[in-house]
Amino acid sequence: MTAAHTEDLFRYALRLGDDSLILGQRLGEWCARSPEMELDIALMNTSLDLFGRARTFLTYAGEVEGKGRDEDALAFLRDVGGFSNALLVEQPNGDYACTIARQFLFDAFDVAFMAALTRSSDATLAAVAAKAVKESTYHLRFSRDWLVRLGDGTAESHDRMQAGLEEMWPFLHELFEMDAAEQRLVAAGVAVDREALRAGVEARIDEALTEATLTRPVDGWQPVGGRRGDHSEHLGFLLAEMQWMQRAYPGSQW
Amino acid sequence: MTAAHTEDLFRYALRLGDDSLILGQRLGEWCARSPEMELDIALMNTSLDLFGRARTFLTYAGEVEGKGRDEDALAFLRDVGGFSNALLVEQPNGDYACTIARQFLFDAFDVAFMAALTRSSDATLAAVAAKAVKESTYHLRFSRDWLVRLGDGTAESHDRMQAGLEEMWPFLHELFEMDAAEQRLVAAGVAVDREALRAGVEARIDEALTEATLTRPVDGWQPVGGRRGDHSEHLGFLLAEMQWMQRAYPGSQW
Amino acid sequence: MSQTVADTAETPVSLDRRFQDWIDAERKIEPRDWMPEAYRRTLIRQISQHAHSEIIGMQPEGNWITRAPSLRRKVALIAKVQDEAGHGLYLYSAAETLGASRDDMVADLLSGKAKYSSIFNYPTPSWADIGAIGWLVDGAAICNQVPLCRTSYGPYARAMVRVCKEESFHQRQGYEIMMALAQGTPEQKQMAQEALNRWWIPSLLMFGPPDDQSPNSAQSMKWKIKRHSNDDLRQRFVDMTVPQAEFLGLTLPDPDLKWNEERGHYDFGALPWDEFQAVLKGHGPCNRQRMAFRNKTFADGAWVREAASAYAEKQKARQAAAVKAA
Amino acid sequence: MSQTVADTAETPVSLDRRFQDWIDAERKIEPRDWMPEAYRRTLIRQISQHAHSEIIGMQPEGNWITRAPSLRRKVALIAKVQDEAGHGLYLYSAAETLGASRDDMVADLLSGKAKYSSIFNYPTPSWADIGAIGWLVDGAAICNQVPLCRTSYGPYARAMVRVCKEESFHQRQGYEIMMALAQGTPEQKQMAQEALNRWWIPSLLMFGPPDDQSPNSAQSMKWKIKRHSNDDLRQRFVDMTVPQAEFLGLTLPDPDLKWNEERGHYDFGALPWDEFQAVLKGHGPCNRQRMAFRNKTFADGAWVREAASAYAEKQKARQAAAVKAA
Repeated sequence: MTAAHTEDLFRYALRLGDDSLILGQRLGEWCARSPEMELDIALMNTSLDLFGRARTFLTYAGEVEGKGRDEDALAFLRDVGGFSNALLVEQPNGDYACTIARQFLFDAFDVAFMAALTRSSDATLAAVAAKAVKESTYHLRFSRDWLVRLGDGTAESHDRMQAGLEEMWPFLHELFEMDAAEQRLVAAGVAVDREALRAGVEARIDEALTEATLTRPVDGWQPVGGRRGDHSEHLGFLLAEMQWMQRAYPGSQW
Repeated sequence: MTAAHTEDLFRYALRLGDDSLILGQRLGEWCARSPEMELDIALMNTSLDLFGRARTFLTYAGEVEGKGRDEDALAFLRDVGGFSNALLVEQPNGDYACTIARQFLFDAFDVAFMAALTRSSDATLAAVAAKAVKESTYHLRFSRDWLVRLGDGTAESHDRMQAGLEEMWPFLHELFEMDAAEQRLVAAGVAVDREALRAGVEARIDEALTEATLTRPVDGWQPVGGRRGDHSEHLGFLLAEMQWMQRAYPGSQW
Repeated sequence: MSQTVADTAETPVSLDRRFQDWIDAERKIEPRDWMPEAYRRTLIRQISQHAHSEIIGMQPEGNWITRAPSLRRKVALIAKVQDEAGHGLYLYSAAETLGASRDDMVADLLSGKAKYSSIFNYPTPSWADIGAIGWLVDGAAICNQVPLCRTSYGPYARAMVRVCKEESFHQRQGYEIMMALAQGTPEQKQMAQEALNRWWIPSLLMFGPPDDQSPNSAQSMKWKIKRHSNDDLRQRFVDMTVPQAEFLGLTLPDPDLKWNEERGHYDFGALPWDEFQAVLKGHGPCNRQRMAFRNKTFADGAWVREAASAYAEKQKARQAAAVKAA
Repeated sequence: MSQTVADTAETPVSLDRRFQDWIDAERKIEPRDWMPEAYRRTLIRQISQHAHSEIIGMQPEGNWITRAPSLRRKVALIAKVQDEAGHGLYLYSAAETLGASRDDMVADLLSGKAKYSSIFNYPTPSWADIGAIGWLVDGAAICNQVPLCRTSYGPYARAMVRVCKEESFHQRQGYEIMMALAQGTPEQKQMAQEALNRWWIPSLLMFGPPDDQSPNSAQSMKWKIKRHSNDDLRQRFVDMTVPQAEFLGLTLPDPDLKWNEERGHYDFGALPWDEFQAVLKGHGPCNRQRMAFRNKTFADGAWVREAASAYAEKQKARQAAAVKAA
């Protein structure tokens, strides 16, 4: 591996890890707060799957980087600008409809992404993906079911679901974004060609929106920047809470 | 000064500083979030006064302690168990009525407390109190006015104000609590005899509640523990946010 | 026991006697069996309280999910809290086999009519509290619950088998958290000691009032809903825990704690039963917070539950229409 | 100018001329004076936009109040944000002297009909952004606003005197924050540089479109509502800021930036006017967040404002009854 390739691969594993980590953290905030006990269990389940992936991706990123950073160093000792997650996953939970909208858009993309990543020439990435694709299929079933249930439920739930969708929609775009590093990895057979997933993902989304009697939001504002560390004001508060112990008691074993 | 007296005085200055610091921080959370621009200004004003006192008290505590801790070391580098603020001030803001209830109970006590502290034999404490008593008189005017306005406003505001009052009422009790260290300082003419303030404070509260058409809550649960570091689950989250920068970038000058 | 012991045509007295004989023979009562109303009521109360405790217990532990100090600990904690939600669900189901409805049980929890374990009215201000809860609270729960795996009511006994298995795992995890702290930096060790100081007495109070002040115990023992007295279980817990604390190098906060060679047990100091009563009456550090949180969560989720019902109704109507059309 | 220049019995043409003569003589227009409708409308728009900017501007800076890294900085930041709320209030009052109502202006802000400065649609992810805002954004604001202290409309000019005095103070505080970071640890210096990278271009965009694309400027200059062209003010800001950045040891993110001996000014690179237009249209990083926050705050506070009105009504009725009874 050339040094440039190593750097690209490090960044790639890191951003996959960051997406899982931050979304897992957001879902963890729902603990004991959801509308039904069964939903607490389901949301924690998705959160667990995402943290599981985060650990593998971050551990791998640390190994590729070769500077001795483990999963915890990467999760707990970077500041906002060092995180490369997509903006979607750091958006606040809002109400349950908002969380479902965020999760549905993520899952709809993620199922396709993980399926493609199983064909990566990188054995570690392919192995994580093989496990993740099954999990994500289940996550999508859950979030899609609720999208439909809320969209086609009561007038209030319909309005909330539409509002949640409008709120999260602009952030879908960034999931398809690829920088030069990713494009080099696509060429090398390591990374997924995100753009190639677009038609399939959008079809899956449209079909669910129709069933949910929801209106597809108009494409307009399409923020990017998460991959290069340009984040919303929300991420800092998430990190302050998430990293508190590691920061307050540096160098401790837990 | 004997070592025991020094220790008592350190703890006393620290708890006065902690009360101001934590309540100032809670009020700071209202920034740009209050129901009127004028209220933003007023709440920030109270917050500023409280932080001003916190700085003087904590600086003094650090000097008395003599271990080189300055106001920032004390504010930003203690964990939950090291804080000695009363439980009242760490309670979450809730809605505006809840914040007013917390503030009114604090101010009603604080005006009497600061007036008494001006007579402290400790010149530093007496000097802070001399300034604080004027500020607190103004704070009380503000919080009392709003207690009355909300209590005697609409049916909704009355219910919210009563609910806020019920929420905060149990925590009033701890403000009158004195441990052995404080009692020694009272005997030495340094500290305020909190118990002696009770009748006056309660009369002031009752009179305001009557004007506000509110019902005095029934005395029941009267939690204590803040002075010895036994805090609610809320304080840890407040500290995680407040101390983030100092923890993440230790030893830096700002 | 199906039709074996009880036929509703029998006289109440003979029913009662045959029911007790069946229990004395260590056989299980199943949902469709006849049972005395008092047995049914006692079980519903006990099982639903246990379910409520699992649900409320998610709060003090859930409090640290977003702040757990490593990813490994975070994942373990989420899984644990998830298990608790699961336990709550099995237990509500077990109570439903006795004719109670989950909605009613939840309503009783929310209104304050039903109780939950007082232990969850203590706060978790530090990460070490998560270790202490796992070690001590789950430890005490296991002492209480292992005998319940043989309780006379079948569905409850079977639920407890699963619950106990998972709680043993949680207890080991909690002890492991304490171990890491006790072997860590001086600050970590202090954190562990302070948590132990907070949780030791409340854990002992979990076993309930002393035997001579526990009026319902005799009947429950007779029905084999309960199999050991409060004081016996408490003693068992103390005897089990003292060496564990010693191994951690932590000090149990009780100057009167010492081995009694004669009894073959540890003696321990008098317990603060006034605190126990106060917490039971709602004056623990977090009673109000726990109830307010649960009520707010329930109220905030109303529109979601309504939407789910409305959707289910629509689906049913659509299916009916489709059947009709076909 | 009271009755001096304008008597409403005069013909419109002569009124307009005398109004312009008055302004050309550098005299102030006061609220009760006659003024052209377009002058009034332009001023209401400009002053209320400025007020809205102060109010929305509280969000990006308020974002760091709870996390400021020292008590001294925290106090200074709260005081600054408080000043901004105060500026908002004076400016709404100044606009009210022109016959606008604050409620209407606020409603226009909340509905999105009225604009506020696009600069507040950029986020403050790091503490250094607070320094950068003070240094650059307040610096640019001062460049824009110092000339407004001599603007033709009296109440606006007087409000700007006070605003500018306070903003100079804020600007020095911001620069001092940057200084502490630039002289701090490598991490702090990087934090400062990254914030500078984020805020430099948006600060230059604050001066508005280039002169040849700024259609309303000529009329505003004639009325002395505006006293310098956008490009002139921008150049002044660049010339002022370059040495400040050098003194900090930070690099302005513009490879084309260099001293032009001939012009006696710094040259700088082309500005991204497409970004300017995009942010103006609502596609900046935080437009939606800022508006949603403001609208939610306003909605959440409705019951408080209603209570205050209801109480005021009751008090009035009570006083009236008391007067009647007396």
